[in-house]
Amino acid sequence: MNLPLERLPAETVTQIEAVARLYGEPLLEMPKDLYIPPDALEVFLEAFEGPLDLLLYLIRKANLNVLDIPMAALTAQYLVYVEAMRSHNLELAADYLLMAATLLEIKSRMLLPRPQREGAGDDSDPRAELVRRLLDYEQMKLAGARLELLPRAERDYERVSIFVAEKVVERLPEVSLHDLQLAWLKIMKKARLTQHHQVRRDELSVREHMSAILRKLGGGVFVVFDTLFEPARGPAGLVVSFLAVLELVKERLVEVAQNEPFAPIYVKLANAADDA
Amino acid sequence: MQPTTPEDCKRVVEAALLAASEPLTVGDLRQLFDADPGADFIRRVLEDLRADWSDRGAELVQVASGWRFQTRPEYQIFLDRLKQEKPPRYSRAVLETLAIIAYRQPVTRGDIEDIRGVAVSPNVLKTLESRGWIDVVGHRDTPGRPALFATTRRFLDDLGLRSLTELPALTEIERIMDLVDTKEIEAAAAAPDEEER
Amino acid sequence: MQPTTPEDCKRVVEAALLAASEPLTVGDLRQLFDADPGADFIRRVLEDLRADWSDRGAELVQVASGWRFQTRPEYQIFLDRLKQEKPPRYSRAVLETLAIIAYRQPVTRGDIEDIRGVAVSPNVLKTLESRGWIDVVGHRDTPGRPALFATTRRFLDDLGLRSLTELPALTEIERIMDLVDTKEIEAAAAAPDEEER
Repeated sequence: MNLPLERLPAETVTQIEAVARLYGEPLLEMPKDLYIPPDALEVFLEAFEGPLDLLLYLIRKANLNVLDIPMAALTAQYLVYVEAMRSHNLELAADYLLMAATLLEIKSRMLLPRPQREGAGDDSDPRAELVRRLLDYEQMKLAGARLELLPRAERDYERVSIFVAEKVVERLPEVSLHDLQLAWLKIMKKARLTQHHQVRRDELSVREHMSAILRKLGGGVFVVFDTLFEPARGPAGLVVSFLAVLELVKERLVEVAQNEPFAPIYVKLANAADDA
Repeated sequence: MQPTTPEDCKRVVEAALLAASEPLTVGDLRQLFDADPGADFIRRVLEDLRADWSDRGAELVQVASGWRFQTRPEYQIFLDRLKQEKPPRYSRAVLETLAIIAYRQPVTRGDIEDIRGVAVSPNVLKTLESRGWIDVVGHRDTPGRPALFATTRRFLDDLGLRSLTELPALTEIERIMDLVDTKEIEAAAAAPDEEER
Repeated sequence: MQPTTPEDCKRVVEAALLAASEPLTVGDLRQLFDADPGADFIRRVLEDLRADWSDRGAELVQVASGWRFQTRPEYQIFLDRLKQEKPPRYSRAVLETLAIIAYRQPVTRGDIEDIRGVAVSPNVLKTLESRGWIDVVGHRDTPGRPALFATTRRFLDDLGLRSLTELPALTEIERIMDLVDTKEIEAAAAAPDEEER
């Protein structure tokens, strides 16, 4: 289809404002004899959204009853506009021509005696379909105008959305015991292919104490052996701590020193002196 | 910080609503707290907040997808002074197409063209789609399988509506329709049903 | 509406700051008004607003490019609950390395590599160290004197353990392993992730 209105770069602000300004009041100043300066005609026609809009304008301007349109008069007026468009070499939309044909057809059918059908009192008016379309369109035209009046985001009000200071708090991954268990499970599955691990709970406890003791020796200085033990942990705890020290010695992680029998025993990190 | 008093809770809800880029539902707001305070509690807090903000430049409103803060229309003339560019104005073609989609949805481009009596430019639909106000919700099972357009939640939110039933009523037209002899205008009988949407 | 009192002006400035997507400068805020109220006036309004918001979930702050409202960091834990996105997760390499350090401590990087059968990226250890979950407790007396890693008290605290003996027992795991076949383990590996939420 060939549409002068819709083909325009649709939503540029200037164009829309021009149409908005020209649609409505200025149109009432159109001369009665329908003489329209060629420049003005183009703008005038652009103010219409199509043949239905033009027809509604003609009907409302002449104060006609939509439900009882004098087809002869309306068709004549409409054709004058269409002819004006043609004579000014305006690109005439096919829709306008189609409507002209429709109007002429309705007009001619109204001149014929209405077909009398049997049964129901069917006196279908040739104008019925046109009236329905006009009312349907007018309804949506008014609805569009009302939507325009509703308060609208960014035009009539702004959404409030303040800055979220989330960068301040770093989101750290959470690890559950379950995650840890599964991770270990996977390692063990892999490891089982080569060797069988015998890991027991008490061994773990020894390993915990090994870490704790290493941490106590962190300064690199000699620590009195006795201070490595916490009697509050009970006999089992003391045994585990002792096993931990032995294990550390075995793994050559700590050095144990005693200057003479019954003298205090000192423990220090292996080669701690090198680090210091 | 652990919210203990209703006042603390109100501050949390307020902060969440201020920070949210989209409206929040009562259900969303319940999730703010470790122990679910219940929907009624949240609703009371929202009413409370609305009252707190009644004399401010922003207001708490309920729209289709939940609750949000927005500036009051009276303040727009001030805020406009900070804007680099004016918000777009929509042509009648865009507004009428929007109205048809809003009131008659779901509709195809062909349906829109039938009602408006002219072809619908792709730009018109593109404008509405890029604003996030309409989208394709399916295809009609007819030759060519044309796309069916409907309005979005965003459309309701942007126009401050909670549902399509809050669209402006088509009352004036209805009055005209009442005058129409149904026998004479057969198809008009279908129209009032459409208005219910 | 015409702002006549300083209170009115404050509401306008507040609305502008709440609606702005970027920080606003004092110069921006002066433009809000028909008659320029001057920079000093705007600064007094800003100080006033800052005081008004001192006990709220959001605060007015001055950043490099101007003034803006932002949520207080204390409220982040609440706002996080509204997020659909999953919290970040550690890679399998990080989790396995952590498991090895937890169960076999003290261990060197070489020990971890022996058990996992692949090289351990320095990033993996750095991740765990910066989280405060592992640290170096000594050095093994072998060539190169490799660092010995162990888990920290922080690790126990974060996982809600009182001691390492409360870690899931390995004997149990071994028993389970004898029963389950690989596929079931993989399924279990996926499912519990969801339960954590």
